[in-house]
Amino acid sequence: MTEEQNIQTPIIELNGVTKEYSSKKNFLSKGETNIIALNNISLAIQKKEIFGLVGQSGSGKTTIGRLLVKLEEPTKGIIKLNGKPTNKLKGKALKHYRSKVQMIFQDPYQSLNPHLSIAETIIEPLVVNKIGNALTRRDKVLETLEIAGLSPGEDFFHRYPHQLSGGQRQRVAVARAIILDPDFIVADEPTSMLDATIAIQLFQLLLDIRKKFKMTFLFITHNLAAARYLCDRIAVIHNGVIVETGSADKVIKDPQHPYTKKLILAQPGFNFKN
Amino acid sequence: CQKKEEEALLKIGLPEEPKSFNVWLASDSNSRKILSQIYQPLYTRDPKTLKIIPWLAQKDPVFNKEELSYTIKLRPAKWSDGTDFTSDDVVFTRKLFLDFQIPGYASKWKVIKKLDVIDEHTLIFYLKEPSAIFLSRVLTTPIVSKKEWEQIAANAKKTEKPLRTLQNHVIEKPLGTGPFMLAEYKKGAYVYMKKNPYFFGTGKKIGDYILGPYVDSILFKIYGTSDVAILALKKGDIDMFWWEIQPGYIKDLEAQPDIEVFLNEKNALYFLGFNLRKPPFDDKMLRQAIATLINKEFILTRILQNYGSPMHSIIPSGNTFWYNPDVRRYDVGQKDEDRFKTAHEMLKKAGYTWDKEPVISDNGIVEGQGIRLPDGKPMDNFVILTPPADYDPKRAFAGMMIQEWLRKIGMPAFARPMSFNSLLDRVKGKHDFDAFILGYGKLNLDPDYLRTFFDSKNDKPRGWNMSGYNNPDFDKIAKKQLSIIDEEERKKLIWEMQEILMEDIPYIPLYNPHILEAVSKKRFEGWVEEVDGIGNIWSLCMVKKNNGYSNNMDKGK
Amino acid sequence: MKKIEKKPEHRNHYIERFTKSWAIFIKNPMGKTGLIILSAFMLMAIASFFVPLLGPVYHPMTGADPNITYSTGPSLQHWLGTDFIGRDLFVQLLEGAKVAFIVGLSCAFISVVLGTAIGMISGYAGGIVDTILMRIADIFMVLPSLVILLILASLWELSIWVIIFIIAIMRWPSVSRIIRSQTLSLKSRPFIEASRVAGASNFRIIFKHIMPNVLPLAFLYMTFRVTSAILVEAALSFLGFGDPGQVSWGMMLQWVWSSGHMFQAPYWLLPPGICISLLTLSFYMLGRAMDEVLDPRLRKEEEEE
Amino acid sequence: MKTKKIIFNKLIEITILFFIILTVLFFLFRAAPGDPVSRMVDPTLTPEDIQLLIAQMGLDEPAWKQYIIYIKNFFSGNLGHSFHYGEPVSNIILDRMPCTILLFTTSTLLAAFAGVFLGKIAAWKKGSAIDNVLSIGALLCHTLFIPWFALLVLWAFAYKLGWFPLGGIISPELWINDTSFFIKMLDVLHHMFLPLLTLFFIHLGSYLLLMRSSMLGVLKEEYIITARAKGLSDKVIRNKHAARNAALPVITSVGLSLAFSINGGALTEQIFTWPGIGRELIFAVSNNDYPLAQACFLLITAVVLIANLIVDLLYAYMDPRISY
Amino acid sequence: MALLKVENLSVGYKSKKGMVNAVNNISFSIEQGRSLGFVGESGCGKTTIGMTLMGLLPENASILKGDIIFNGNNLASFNDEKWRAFRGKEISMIFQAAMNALNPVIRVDEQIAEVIQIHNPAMSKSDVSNQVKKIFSLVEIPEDRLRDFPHQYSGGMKQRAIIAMALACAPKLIIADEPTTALDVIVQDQILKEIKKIQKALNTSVIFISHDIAVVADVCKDICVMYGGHIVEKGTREEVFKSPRHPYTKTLLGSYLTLDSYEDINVPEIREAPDLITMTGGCRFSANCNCKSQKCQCQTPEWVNLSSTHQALCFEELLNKDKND
Ligand SMILES: Nc1ncnc2c1ncn2[C@@H]1O[C@H](COP(=O)(O)OP(=O)(O)OP(=O)(O)O)[C@@H](O)[C@H]1O
Ligand SMILES: Nc1ncnc2c1ncn2[C@@H]1O[C@H](COP(=O)(O)OP(=O)(O)OP(=O)(O)O)[C@@H](O)[C@H]1O
Ligand SMILES: [Mg+2]
Ligand SMILES: [Mg+2]
Repeated sequence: MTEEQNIQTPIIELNGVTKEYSSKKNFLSKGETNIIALNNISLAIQKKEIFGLVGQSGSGKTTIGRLLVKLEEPTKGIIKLNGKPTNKLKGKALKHYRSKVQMIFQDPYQSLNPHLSIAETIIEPLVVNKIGNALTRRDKVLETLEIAGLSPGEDFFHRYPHQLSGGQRQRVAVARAIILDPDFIVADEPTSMLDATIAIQLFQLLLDIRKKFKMTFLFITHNLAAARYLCDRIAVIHNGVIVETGSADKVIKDPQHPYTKKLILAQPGFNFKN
Repeated sequence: CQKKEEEALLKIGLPEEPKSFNVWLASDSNSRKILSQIYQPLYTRDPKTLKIIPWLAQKDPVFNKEELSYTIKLRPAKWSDGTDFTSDDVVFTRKLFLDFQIPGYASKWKVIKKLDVIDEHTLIFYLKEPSAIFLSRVLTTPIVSKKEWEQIAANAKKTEKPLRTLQNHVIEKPLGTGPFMLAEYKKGAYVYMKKNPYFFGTGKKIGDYILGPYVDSILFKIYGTSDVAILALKKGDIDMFWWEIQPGYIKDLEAQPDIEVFLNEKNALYFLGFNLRKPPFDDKMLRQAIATLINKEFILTRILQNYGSPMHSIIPSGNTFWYNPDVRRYDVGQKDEDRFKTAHEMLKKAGYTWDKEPVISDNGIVEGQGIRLPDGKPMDNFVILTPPADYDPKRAFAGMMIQEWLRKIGMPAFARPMSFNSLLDRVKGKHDFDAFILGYGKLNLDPDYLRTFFDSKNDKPRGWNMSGYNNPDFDKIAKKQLSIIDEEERKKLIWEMQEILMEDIPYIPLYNPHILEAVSKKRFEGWVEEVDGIGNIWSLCMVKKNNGYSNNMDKGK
Repeated sequence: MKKIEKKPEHRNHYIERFTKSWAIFIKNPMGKTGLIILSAFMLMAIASFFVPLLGPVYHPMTGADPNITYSTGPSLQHWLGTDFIGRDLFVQLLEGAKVAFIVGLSCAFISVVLGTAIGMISGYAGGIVDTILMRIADIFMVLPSLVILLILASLWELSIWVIIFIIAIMRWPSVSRIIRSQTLSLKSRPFIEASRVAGASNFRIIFKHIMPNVLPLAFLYMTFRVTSAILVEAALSFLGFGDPGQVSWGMMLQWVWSSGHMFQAPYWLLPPGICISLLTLSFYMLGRAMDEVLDPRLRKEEEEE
Repeated sequence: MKTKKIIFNKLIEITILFFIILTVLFFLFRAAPGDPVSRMVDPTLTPEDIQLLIAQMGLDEPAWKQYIIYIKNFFSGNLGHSFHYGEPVSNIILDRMPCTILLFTTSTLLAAFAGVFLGKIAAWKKGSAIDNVLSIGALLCHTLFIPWFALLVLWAFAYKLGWFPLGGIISPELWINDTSFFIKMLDVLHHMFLPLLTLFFIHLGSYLLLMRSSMLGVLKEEYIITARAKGLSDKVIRNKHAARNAALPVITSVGLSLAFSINGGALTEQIFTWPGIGRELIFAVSNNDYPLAQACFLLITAVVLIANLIVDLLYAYMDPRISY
Repeated sequence: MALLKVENLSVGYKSKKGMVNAVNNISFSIEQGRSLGFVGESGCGKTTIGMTLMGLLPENASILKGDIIFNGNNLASFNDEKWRAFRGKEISMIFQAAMNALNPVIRVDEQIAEVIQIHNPAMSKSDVSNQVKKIFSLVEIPEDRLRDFPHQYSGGMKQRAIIAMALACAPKLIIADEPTTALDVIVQDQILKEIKKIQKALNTSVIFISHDIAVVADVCKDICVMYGGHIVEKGTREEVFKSPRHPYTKTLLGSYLTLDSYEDINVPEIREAPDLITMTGGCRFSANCNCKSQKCQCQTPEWVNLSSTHQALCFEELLNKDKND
C-alpha cells in the first residue's frame, strides 16, 4: 500500500474541533450535563489515502464521521474540505459539499430503508442532486452495482433489503456512497457486524475502489488489525482526544502513547498463524 | 322500623333532582313540584271546574268598580313554624317583588297601585287600571313569609346585584303554609317532606274536597331515566312517577295489575311558527297553503300514538270557555290528495309558479320542482327548526313529516332539529330563522297569552312575538280584552282574536298531547285528576293509604 | 433491457408485500372473523342504497307504513318490525350500517391523517415545534372528549359531518403521539441519515423515508380509531347530540329510549346495540390481526410456526 | 434534589396547561349559542325580565371583562355561583366529587388489577383455550355500547332478579330512619355494585388486552430467557420478572383513562342515577350553567393532569431506567 | 468419564418453509475443568447448541435425535421440573445479548440472590447475601454497586454481573455464548481474563461460543469449528489453528486479520449462505469450497481422524489431495 504522499493541501482538515452534546430535554428544564465528545481535535487527511481512526467504544470516532458529513456541526473549530472552511453550510453549498463527502454506516441492517428497492436506494443521491435523466441514472446505478461487487446488477435492481444478506447490504451501502463520485468517504465500522470472511471481502472492495477512483477514505474501526490491513495512516483517539497519529505500520509496531499500547495489548492474541 | 311502616309514606319518583329551594331562583320543574307544596297563593283553581277559588284567602274578593279595588280576606292560617300568616306577609311579598324586580312577578304586580292593610287578615288592592287577569294571574302567585325573607332581603339589597344575591341565598328549610314541609334533603339522593301540622286546609272543604293530607310524609326519590323509574314503579319502589311518560310505555303499564295509568288533557300548544319578517313566509297565502298541506291526523295517530287531540286554534279545545271552535280550518277531513290539490290551487291563485308543476294523477303525486314566488324569484331553501329528538321526539318527527309534505308540492323545505338552546337563541333571540316548531307544555288557563304571543309590541329580541306578527287590529283588540273584567264580554274579543289569528296564521297549531301518568295502586289511592294531570297539590292532599289492597299484596309478595 | 420498468416494479413491491401480509393476516382467526363480520356489514351498508327504492314505505327516515300506527314486532313485511310511527326497523338498521361506516371511516381517516402529519412533523422537526405541537396534543388529550363534543355540538348546527369533524379533531393526539415516537426512532436510523448525507431535503425525507415506515402503523391506528369513532357517535346520538336528521344506530337507540320502548320492544332495542358491538368488534379484530402482521416479533413467530 | 426540581418544573407545565384550558373553555362556553335564561320558556317572563336576569348573572358584560372577573375570582378561590342551583359551585362540586371518586377509582383500580392479572394469564398461556376465552371476552367488553349495556344490566339484576336497587347511591327509606352507620355503609356498597360492575367490565377489556400484548412483548425479552436459565419457577418468572415490566404501560393507561372514565362515566351516572360530577357536567353544559360547567371541567382537567403527573412519577418509581 | 457427552444431536426449527436443520448430527464431549470453544459464522447453529444444553429451545424447536449425557443423566429426557432444578445449578449460561439479559426493574444483587435462593431453599437471607458479595468480589464489581439497577452499570459491568449470575451456584458447566461480542476491545480483554481466571479457580468446565476465532483461541483448549449446522473440524486449538484441514477452517483462518502480518490473507470468493432447509445430503460447504467435486454435493462426508484428538468432516481423498498441494 504505498501511495505517493501528497504534500499539497489535505483534502480534509480539522482544526481544533470540539463537539459538545447537551442533554437538553425541553424548554423548561435546561440541560445541565454537557458531554464533551470531541476535544480540540486537529487532523489532516491527504488525498487518496485511507486514513484509519481507531479507539475504543465511546471515544468519539463516529462523532468525527458525523461532523465530516455535516450531520452535526462542531461546537468549536473549523473543518476544511480542500482547504475551504465548511462550517455552517446551507442550501446549495451544503448539497454540493455532500456530493463530495459520503458515508457508509456501521449497521447494514439499519442503513437501508426497508421500503425502498435497491435501485431506489442507490439512485436517490442522483435524484436529489438532479444528476442525469431516468435512463442515464439507470445505467449509472447498474454500473455502480457491478463496481460494488453486486453482479449482475439487474439481479439486484428490484430486490428489497430484506432479500439480501448482511454483506450484500453493506455493498449496497457502498454503492450508494460512491455513486456521486465523491472525493471523500467516511466508512464507520462497516464490517463490525459482519463475519470475518465477509468482512475481508468488503475490505478488498474498498481497496479496489480506492485504486480505481482515487477516492479518499476515513476508515473508522476499533479493530487494529483491520486498520493496519487497510490504512495508510492511523490516528488513535481516546476520550475525544487524538493521542497518536502516524503511518499504520509505525503506530502498531511501535506505539508511543500508553493508550495505544493498551489497545494493542487488548487485541486477543492470535498467534497460531504461521 | 316496624312502626314507621305503619306511617303512610308516599314515595314519588322524580326524573331529576330539584335544583334549589329558593323560590326566586327555582325554575326547574322538579324544584317547583316541591315548592308548590310549601308556598301557597291566595287563590287557586278548582281542579274540576277550573274556576278560581279562595285558597289562602277566605272567600272571593270584593270588587269595587269605582275605586278599582279588591278587598280580600285571609284565612286564619299559620306558617309551618307555627307563626301566624297575616296581611303583613302579603304586603311584604309585594314589596319584595317590586324591590327586586323579581322576574315574572314584578311585571304582574305592577298593576297594583296601592295595597292597604285593614287588619291582620284583610287587605285592599287598588289597581291602576282594570285588569282581566288580576285574579287569575296576580292573586295566584305564592306568598312568602316576612319572617323568613325580611333579613335576607335587607342584606341582599345592600349588595351590588341584589336580585342575584337574593336568588343565590341558600334556603335549607323553606317556610310555607302548604300541606307539607321539607324535613330532610340529601343532595343527590332524596327529598323528604313531612305533613305540615299547621296546614290551613286540613279537614276543611275546599272545592269539592275535604283536604288532608292523609299521608304522613312524602319521599321524593330520583331516577335518572324514565325507564328505570318505570321499572321502579312496577317493582313497587315508588308509588308514583311524577313525570309525563311516553306513549311507548302505556301498553305494558296497562297490562300490569298494580299500575294505574292516568290520561289527561293538557293545556298545551304545539305549533309550527313562521318568520313573518321576511319572504317567503311574509305571504299569508303561502302560510295558508302550508296549513292545508299538513296532515294533523297523521301527526296525531302516529307521532302521538293517538294520545292527544288535534288543534285548530291557538287556544286548546280543552279550555272550553275560551276556545273558539268556529275559526277557519284548513285541513279537516281531507285526504292527502285533496289537501294537496287545494293547496296547489291556493298557491296558483296567489301567483306562485313552478318550473315543473306538481301533478296529481291516479298513480299518486308527482313532486313539483322549482317553485317561484309571485314576484318570480325562486323560493330559497328554508329550514324548519325543531327541538332534537331526545328533547321532544314528537316535535322532531313532526318537523320531519312536514318537510316531506312540503317537498311534495315543490317547496325546498328542510327540517333541522337543533339543540334547544340554539333553537331558542335563533328564534327568540336573534330572529334568524324561517320556520320552527315549538310548544308550550303548560299554558295558563287565562287566554291572555294570545296577546303576549302576537302583540306587535312584543316583536323584539327575546320578546314573545317570535313570528313578528304585526296586525294593528289585533293589537287593539288584544289591549282591549285585558281591561274587560266581564268574562262573557271578554270572551267575544278573545274569540275574535282567534279568528284573526287563524286567518293570518302566523302559527299553525298542530296538536295538543295528552298527559300520561302512572301510579302504583299497591299502597295509595285517591289521585285527583286535573287538566295537567295528577301531579298537583290536590292529589297530594287527597291520596290515602289503600289498606285492604296494599296489605294483602305486600304480604303476598 | 434498457427500458425503465421502475414504476410497475414499484407497484409490484407493494402488491407483493400486501399479498404476503394478507396471507399472514387471513391465517389469523381473529382477522378472518373480523373480516367476515365486516363484509356482512358492508353488504348491509350497500343494501341501504337499494332498499328505499322498493317504495316510500322503506325510506328509513320518512317511510311510515300507512297501516301501522304503533311499534310492531317482526313480520314478513317488516323483518325486524317497525318503530312507533310505522317505519321499518330493518331499513333503519341498514341505513345505520351505512352511517356507521361513513362516520367510522371518515373520522378515522381525518384523525389519522391529521395525527400522522402532526406526529411526523413534530417528531422530525423536534425543538420548539415539537414542544408546541405536543403541548397542543396534551390539551386535547386531557379534555374529556365527550363533553367537549357536547359543547361544540351546541356551537354548530348538528349535522353528521360536523360530528365526524368534531370527533376526528378530538382523536388525533393519541395517533400523533405514537407516530411521533415512531418518527423519533426512525429519525436517527442510519438510512435516514444516509439520505441526508446524499443531500435529500427534509420534505423528501419525511415523505419518502419516514412516511412509508409509519404508514402501516397509521393504518393500524385507523382501524382502532374507527372503533372509537363509531362508539362515540353512538354515545353522542344516544345522549341526544347526534344529527337528528340522520338515522344511525345511536339514533335508533335514542328513539327506542326516548319514546319509552326500551324494555317493551326487544326487536327494536337489541339489533342496533348488537350491531354497534359487532361492527366495532370486527374493526377491532381487524386491527389486532393487523397488529400481529405488522409487529415483526409476532410475525416472525407466525412465520416459523 | 433533582427529582424535586423536575417535579416542580412539571407542576409549572401543568399549571400553564391548566390555564390555557381554562381560557379556551371560558370562551368556548361564551361562544355557545343561547344563555342560561333563554331556556326558560315561561311566557310570563318579559324581555325586560330576561335582560335583568342576564345582567344579574353578569353576562351582559363583554366576554373579556367577564374573563378578567372570572380569573380574579378564581385566584381568590371563588368559582362563582351556579346559575341553576344558586349555590357556590364549590359546594356542589364538593358534594359530587366523593361519589365520583368512590365509583371511578374503585372501578378503575379493580379493572386494572383484574386486567393485569387476567392479561398476564392470557399471555402466559398464549393460544390456549383460556387465552381465547379471555381475549374474546375482553374484545367484547371493549366494544360494548355503554348505555345499552348499563340498562340491560339494570333490567336484569335490579328489576328481573331484584338483587340490587334500581340506581341511586342510597336507599332513602333507610336513611330517613336513623340507621347505624354500618348499615348505611352496606347500603352504599349495595347501590354501588351494579354501576361498579358496568364500569368494571367496560374498563376491564382494554386493560386486559393491553396487559396481554405488553406481556407477550416482555416474554420475548432476553431477561426472561435468562430467568429461565437460572432455573426459576414459572410462577416467579411470570409474576416477578415478566408481569412487573409488562404492567408499566397499563399504569400509563390507567392515568389516561381517568379522562375517559368521566366520559363513559357521564352516561353510566345518568343511567344509574349516580350523583357524580359527570351527570352534573352534562346538565350544566346543556343548560348553559357556565360557572358550574367550567368548574366541573376544570376539576376534571386538574384531576387528569395530576393523575398523569402521579403516573409519571409512579412510572419512574416502577421503572428505574427512567430517572427524574 | 466426560462431564458432558453429546452424541449425534440434531435440532430443527419448524418454519413455514419447512424444517430448519439448524444443528445436524453433531457429537462432542467435554471433561470436567476443560474448556471447549465453538467457532463459526453467524447462523451456523452455535446458539442453538447452547440452548439445547440448557433446555431452553423455543417452542418451535425440537431435538430431532441424539443424546445429551451430563454427569450420567440424559438431558434429552428431562421434564420441566427436572430442568428447573438443573438449570443454573448444574449448567448455567452467559447470554449473547448481555445488555438485555438483566431485568431492568430489579436490582442486580437481587437477581443474583434469586438464583442462589431457588437452588438452596434452606439458605438464610444473610448467607445468601454473603454469597452474593463473594461472587461479586470474584468478578470484581465493587460492593457499593451491588444494589444498583442494571441500567446504572456500564456494558462491561453488566457482562460481569451476568457472569456472576452464572457462577452463583457453582455450576459444573458454564456455557458462554458470545459473552464479549457487544463489548469493546479493552473491556473484552478484561472479561476474557476474568473467565479464564474463574475457570481455573473453580475448576468448572466452559463451553465458549464465538464467531471470533481469536477470542475462542484465547480461552479454549479444545475447538469445534462449525459450518451450516455441522461441526466440520474439531481438535485442540493448536491442531485446529496451526494445521487446519477442513477447507472451511482454512477459509476462516485465511480471512482472519492479525496485527502481525497480512501476507497470507486470501480473500475468499463471494459465497452464499447454506440453505438449512433444503440441504439434507452433501457437504454444506460444497457450494463455496474451492476443492469442489461432484461427490461433495450429493454424498455426506465422513469424519476423518487426523490424530487422536483432531478430526475433520470431509472426504479423505480431498483432504489428502489438498495436503499434497
Ligand atoms: N447525540 C448525542 N447526544 C449526546 N451524547 C452523544 C451523542 N452522540 C454521541 N454522544 C456521546 O459522545 C461520545 C462519543 O460518541 P461516538 O458515537 O462518537 O463514539 P464511538 O467512538 O463511535 O463509539 P462506538 O465504537 O461505540 O461506535 C460518547 O460518550 C457518546 O455517549
Ligand atoms: N426460533 C427460531 N426459529 C426458526 N429458526 C431459527 C430460530 N432460531 C434460530 N433459527 C435458525 O437456526 C439457525 C441457527 O441459529 P443460531 O442462533 O443457533 O445461530 P448462531 O450460530 O448462534 O448465529 P449468531 O452468530 O448469529 O448468533 C439459523 O439459520 C437461524 O436462522
Ligand atoms: Mg461509533
Ligand atoms: Mg448466536
